[in-house]
Amino acid sequence: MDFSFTPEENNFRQGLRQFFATRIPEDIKRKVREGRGLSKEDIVANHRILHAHGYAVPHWPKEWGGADWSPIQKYIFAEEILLNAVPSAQQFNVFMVGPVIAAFGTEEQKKRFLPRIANLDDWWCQGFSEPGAGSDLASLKTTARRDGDAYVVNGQKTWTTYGQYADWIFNLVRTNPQAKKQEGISFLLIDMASPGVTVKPIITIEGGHEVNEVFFDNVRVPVENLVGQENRGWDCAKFLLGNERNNIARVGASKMRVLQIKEMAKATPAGEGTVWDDPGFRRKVAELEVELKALEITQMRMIARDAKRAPGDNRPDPASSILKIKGSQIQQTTTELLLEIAGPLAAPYMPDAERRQGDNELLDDWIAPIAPQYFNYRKVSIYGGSNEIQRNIIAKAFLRL
Amino acid sequence: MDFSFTPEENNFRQGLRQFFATRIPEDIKRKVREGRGLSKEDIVANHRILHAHGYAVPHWPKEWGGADWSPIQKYIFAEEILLNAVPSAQQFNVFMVGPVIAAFGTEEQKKRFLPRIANLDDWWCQGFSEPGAGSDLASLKTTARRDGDAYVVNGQKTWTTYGQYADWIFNLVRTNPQAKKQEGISFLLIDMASPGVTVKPIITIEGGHEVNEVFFDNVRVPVENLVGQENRGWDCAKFLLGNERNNIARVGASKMRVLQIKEMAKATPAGEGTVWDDPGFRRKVAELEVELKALEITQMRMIARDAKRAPGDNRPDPASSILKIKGSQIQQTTTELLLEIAGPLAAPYMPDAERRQGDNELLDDWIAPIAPQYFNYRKVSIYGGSNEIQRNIIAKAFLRL
Amino acid sequence: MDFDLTDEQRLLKDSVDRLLDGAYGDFAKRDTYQAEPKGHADAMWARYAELGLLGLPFAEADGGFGCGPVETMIVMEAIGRTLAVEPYLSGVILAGGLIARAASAEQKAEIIPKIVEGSMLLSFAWQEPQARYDLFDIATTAKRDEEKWIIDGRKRIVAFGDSAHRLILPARSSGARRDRDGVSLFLVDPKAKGVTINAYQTQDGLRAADVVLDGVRVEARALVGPQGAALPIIEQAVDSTLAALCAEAVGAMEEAHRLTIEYLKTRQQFGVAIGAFQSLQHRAADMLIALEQARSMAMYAAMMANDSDRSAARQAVAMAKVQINKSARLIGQEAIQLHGGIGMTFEYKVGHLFKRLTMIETMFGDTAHHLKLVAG
Amino acid sequence: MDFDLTDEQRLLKDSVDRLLDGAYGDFAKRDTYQAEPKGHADAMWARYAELGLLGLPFAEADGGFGCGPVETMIVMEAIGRTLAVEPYLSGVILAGGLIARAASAEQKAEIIPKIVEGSMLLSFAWQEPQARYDLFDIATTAKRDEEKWIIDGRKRIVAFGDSAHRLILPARSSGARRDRDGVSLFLVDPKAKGVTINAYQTQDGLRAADVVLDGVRVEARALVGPQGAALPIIEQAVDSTLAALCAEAVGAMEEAHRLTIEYLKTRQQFGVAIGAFQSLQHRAADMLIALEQARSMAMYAAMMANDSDRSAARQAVAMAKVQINKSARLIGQEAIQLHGGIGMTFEYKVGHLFKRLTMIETMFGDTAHHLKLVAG
Repeated sequence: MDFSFTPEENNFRQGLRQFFATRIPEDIKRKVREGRGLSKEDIVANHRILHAHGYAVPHWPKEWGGADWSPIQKYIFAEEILLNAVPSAQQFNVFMVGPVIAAFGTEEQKKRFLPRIANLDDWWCQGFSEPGAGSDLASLKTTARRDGDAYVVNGQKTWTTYGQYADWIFNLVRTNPQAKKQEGISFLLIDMASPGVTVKPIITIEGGHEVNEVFFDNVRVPVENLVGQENRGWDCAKFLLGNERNNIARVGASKMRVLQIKEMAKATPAGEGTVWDDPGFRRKVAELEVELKALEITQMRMIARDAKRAPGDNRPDPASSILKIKGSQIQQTTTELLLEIAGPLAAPYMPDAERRQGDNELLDDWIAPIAPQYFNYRKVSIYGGSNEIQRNIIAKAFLRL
Repeated sequence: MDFSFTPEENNFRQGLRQFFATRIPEDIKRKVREGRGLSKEDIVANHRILHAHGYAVPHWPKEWGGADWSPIQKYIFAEEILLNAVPSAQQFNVFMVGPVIAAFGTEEQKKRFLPRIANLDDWWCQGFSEPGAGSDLASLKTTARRDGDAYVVNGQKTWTTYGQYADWIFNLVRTNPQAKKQEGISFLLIDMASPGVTVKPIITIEGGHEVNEVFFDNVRVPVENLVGQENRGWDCAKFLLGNERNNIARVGASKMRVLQIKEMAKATPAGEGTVWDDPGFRRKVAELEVELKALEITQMRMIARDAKRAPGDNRPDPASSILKIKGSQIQQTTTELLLEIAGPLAAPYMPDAERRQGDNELLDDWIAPIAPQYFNYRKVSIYGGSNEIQRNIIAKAFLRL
Repeated sequence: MDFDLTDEQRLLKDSVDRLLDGAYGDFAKRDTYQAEPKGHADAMWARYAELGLLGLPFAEADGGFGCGPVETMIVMEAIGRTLAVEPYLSGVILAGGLIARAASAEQKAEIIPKIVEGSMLLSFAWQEPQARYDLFDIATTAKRDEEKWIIDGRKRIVAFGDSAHRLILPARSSGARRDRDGVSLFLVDPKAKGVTINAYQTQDGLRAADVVLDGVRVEARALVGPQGAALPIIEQAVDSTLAALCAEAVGAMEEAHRLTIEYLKTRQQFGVAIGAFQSLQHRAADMLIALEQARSMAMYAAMMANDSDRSAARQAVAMAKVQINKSARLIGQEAIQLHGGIGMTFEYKVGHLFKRLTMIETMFGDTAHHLKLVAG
Repeated sequence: MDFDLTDEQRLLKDSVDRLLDGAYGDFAKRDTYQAEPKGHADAMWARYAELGLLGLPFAEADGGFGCGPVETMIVMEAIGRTLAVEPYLSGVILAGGLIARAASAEQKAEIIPKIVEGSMLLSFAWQEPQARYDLFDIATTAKRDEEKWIIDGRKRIVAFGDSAHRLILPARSSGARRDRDGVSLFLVDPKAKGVTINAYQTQDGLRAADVVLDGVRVEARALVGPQGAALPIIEQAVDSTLAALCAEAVGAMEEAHRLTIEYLKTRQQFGVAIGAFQSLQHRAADMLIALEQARSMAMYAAMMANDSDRSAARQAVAMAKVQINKSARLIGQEAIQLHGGIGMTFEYKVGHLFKRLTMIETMFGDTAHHLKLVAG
């Protein structure tokens, strides 16, 4: 039993830290640290810097830009990018549609799409969830009817992150309405500029615009945009769900938040001293740090098991549900503690545009995003398989109850 | 809206306090305060003092010794007896079998049993639960087969509190095995001295003996011991469940425990001072006091509603489940805080007999019952309808989910 | 012991409910009220006045209707339930309560009738950047200059500070920043020279402003209450306000719970209403427990906030706020979680209840603050 | 990074599991071991010795097998799982660990081989009535009287204090009660004049004793380690013991969870296995999460307890104990609750796991104590 990393792995980590420190613009990292939203330009700029150094798609097959990293290296990268407050490469491009095309696409599709996905020349978004489906993804209703050399798509997708920026959307659509739930679903790529595609914003409770509804009204999609076989789209979906593990706990992001909590608590006046002088507050932070350290090791144990897996062994590991549940709880706790620090000063609602007018000289910059972040982070125990679904998975797939 | 009591009610409370202070032996109250077990002799002596002053069966019909108290008076009495660390009158006599006989029994039964029940001349225990039935009371299997002028009873009861002291047991038995669950059940009184009755102790995790298994092996019971109609025993059971509300939250007992917690924390050395000097500990006690105050008012609200009920209105009030859940959680928290105070000194296992040898001069008397009480009190969220059952009741009967 | 409403109180409740359900029953209307320059609609405020709500807490001798904490509770619960944006808590209960408690007969006669008729809105400008939850932590100074007072300082998150006709603000006429003595109350015209107002929306959709006071000169008669000894009066007014706030929170929690139960009954997943899932049933039951415990403590605060034994009042209100805050967090978070995605959307009401409950948690003391008061 | 056992470790685990499952697989046998005068059976202790378990943590040079924290973890997890009553933690890990760390070569040569062969049991008599969780809080005094030391004081809850052949106890050779300096370790024969032993069972079915030292005279060579500077050594030994205790707790939690899952699958109510109820499923899932988090931190403690950076070691062990305590409470309480009535009975194993976990919570620092260390 050995918790330590090899000298090579430590060098790899150091290299990443130096790269993140020197090559990623400071203002972008600062926005991440302060929990503020990134603009499309920020995301693209950051993505391209990562890609230029091989850090956007290292997990892809080598021929398409991958780096052939070990599971441990992937883990180190996933942690360090979060810990250093560097935005990830555009997730839907590099973790979702890219790997699916690489695994299930034709040579033609790979050549056509993968390089532009990797460099974020095309911005991709996801068309999976539908209104009313919730955690029951396979009950989707959007249809794609074959008509000559095209599919005609009708229906509605929802919770489409960054749909407002997207050039393309990858979709699960129903190509065989007679088949049972998971069967009869296909994986289809749709150009957002196609006639009949409409994007409607969903504003979330804190006032932000990240997600959208996407409507398809008789949208014609060339058949060559089908990935994999018709009616076998569920294979792609399952493949993606299996891919989600590495980043699921977001330990690095929570570590970064703990640092922020300490820094802010020490800077925020309370009574004769600061918030940090209150032993009761410090104890709450200590409880969080314990949970987080435990989660980090739980994650390392899973990574180590993964590293020893036979190729193709995709059996479920209850650890991924544990990481999702605990990881989301810890992330939410960080936002609660930040809110506790800010206290009454969290009340003003100052979305970026307004705040930049600079006419509220009393307002400390860092306080403004705290309450919106607390509100917004309620989502992390809902999306990607709610914590209730994760407990079902543990109970059924692992405890066999 | 008015939280205050009338002058008459306050006088009533003062009278009780004085009675408890002057008439109940100090050593009995001390045992209750310290969480130690009472002997049979303690319980009988205390009961008879209560009865001699009209405080054992005040809630009974007036002709059988009742006091015709208002709901508010009943509430005040229930709170004060707990708060003053006075043991209740023997519960199975005065709250269970007595009211059932008074409500469902024949005149003959009333005359025969009620006076002896009221004075604890006969000690009664309860034969309801059966192994394997758990919260599903109506699935009971003990049978009573009619044979001439007697029932022949076979089966097994469990969790029978103080069965080892009992002269009589009141039972739910199945008199019609063909009928559906709740139907075909009868309420039968059985003399514990009858041939074929065997009592076997159940030792609980802390090492105490309060509960028992009771076995019936062809026990002949005269038919005149049937209460109410044959096959209508479920009516008696439901009547009893409705009666349980008044004492369910045990607010008075928890108030008494909070006083004990403060006293003990102030007496227990920790560092340069005492446990009470730790603001973190005091905050936990404060949290408990808040919960307890809220529960007290929630209970008062229910009592006030009850006082305005039309006679015979027995509709379920979700408050009784709330009182049971919160009341048990708070009682358990008091035992956790006592355990935290005792800390490492809670480790020695010193049941009364051993402790009285007086050879452990280092051992403070009051520490010995703390850990056993913590262990034992896990039962309060299990018995009398577990907290899971109570949540089901809230969800189904009140929220209509 | 009686927890029922009197007939008059029942009538009041009916008319308040009718007013606010009518105005806010279509939740989208709330946006239009917020979009008004003042952050609320004058027409609605006029209807509060018509119903007599703006005079409820004032003595009849002062021009009010001499009602008690139960009447305030009735109004505040309805405000909480409907998420009404009118400045009732800040203007009538808090700022009005200060005037009622501290002002001279002359000042009262000038101000209270105007509050009652809805023509004057006051706001209590107390929060300073460094003060957190300590009412006595006041760096703003008031220096006597012959017949005038000169006020310098900064106040934060002054409720509806941009539309209030007068600010009532504590400033230090003597003593050090955290002294209990030396605090005086002043009425300041926000249009006065040296006052700068920066207004914004708050997280819960109300309005507030940061106020800078730079050598603001006010007349001697702007002093309200005893010079240098206003703190006990402020604390009393804030305790009553906390009781009202607790009632508002109960209204919001009740509504969040109601919406959640309704959603659990209607939302289908895997072929059944999700309310059929036992784990969600149990969590809905725990929400109800939290709600009822909160309701009990809101009543307790209402009964106790004006108790003549100030330390008992203080203790009771602190206990109530702890319970309210804990219940508000549990109910708010669980309401979102049990709704799932829809609960995260701006157009659905439950998220706004959650945000208001969150802001209430931080108002006049968070859980840690009040727990410290209870624990001693 | 590798969390797997080596082949040797796997072999060790197999043989430890075989020994303890064989001896304790029928849980009723535990009663018979407890009923032995020493509170455990000599024959079992001899089998620990035969398997080499008693020598695991000692250096080969000292007569041991030079194993590390992982081997200790393997043994302790099995002890936790089976609720074995042998004095392995107190005698080998803790008292043995003190000897290994503090004793002279001569003392080691005299004692360690006897520990390893099972013929000598030591116990560390540290707890004083007032000390709570502070290792440095020592009122027991050791006064020099020519060639002897005279020891006076009281020690509580000395593990297996009535059957230990030697007590190793800290006494104050100088300084005040709570000074970090001035603590010395002495070996004391419990049969020596002036030593009174009052033994009893503990809540978790082990044995302990209260010890009164009344003018007990020991030779100068009874001093173990540096005079007046034993505290850092004691702290190191206790940190290693805490890591072992964490592993024991993980074993007990794993077993409590396993029994609960088994019970949920077999127990029928309302016509179905109660494991079909979703609310119980979710709670069983939360128990698993608590178990895995605890397991991670037990590993962390094992890796870090002997770290050369003492403050890092201290921090890591404190963090681990916090997690272990919280998981132990949740799993212990939920195991009883999900079992219902049967979980409350003395004859069923789960209650004893709960009691042991509860005692572990209070051993060498409860949650509040270690949280304070983590929080600084």
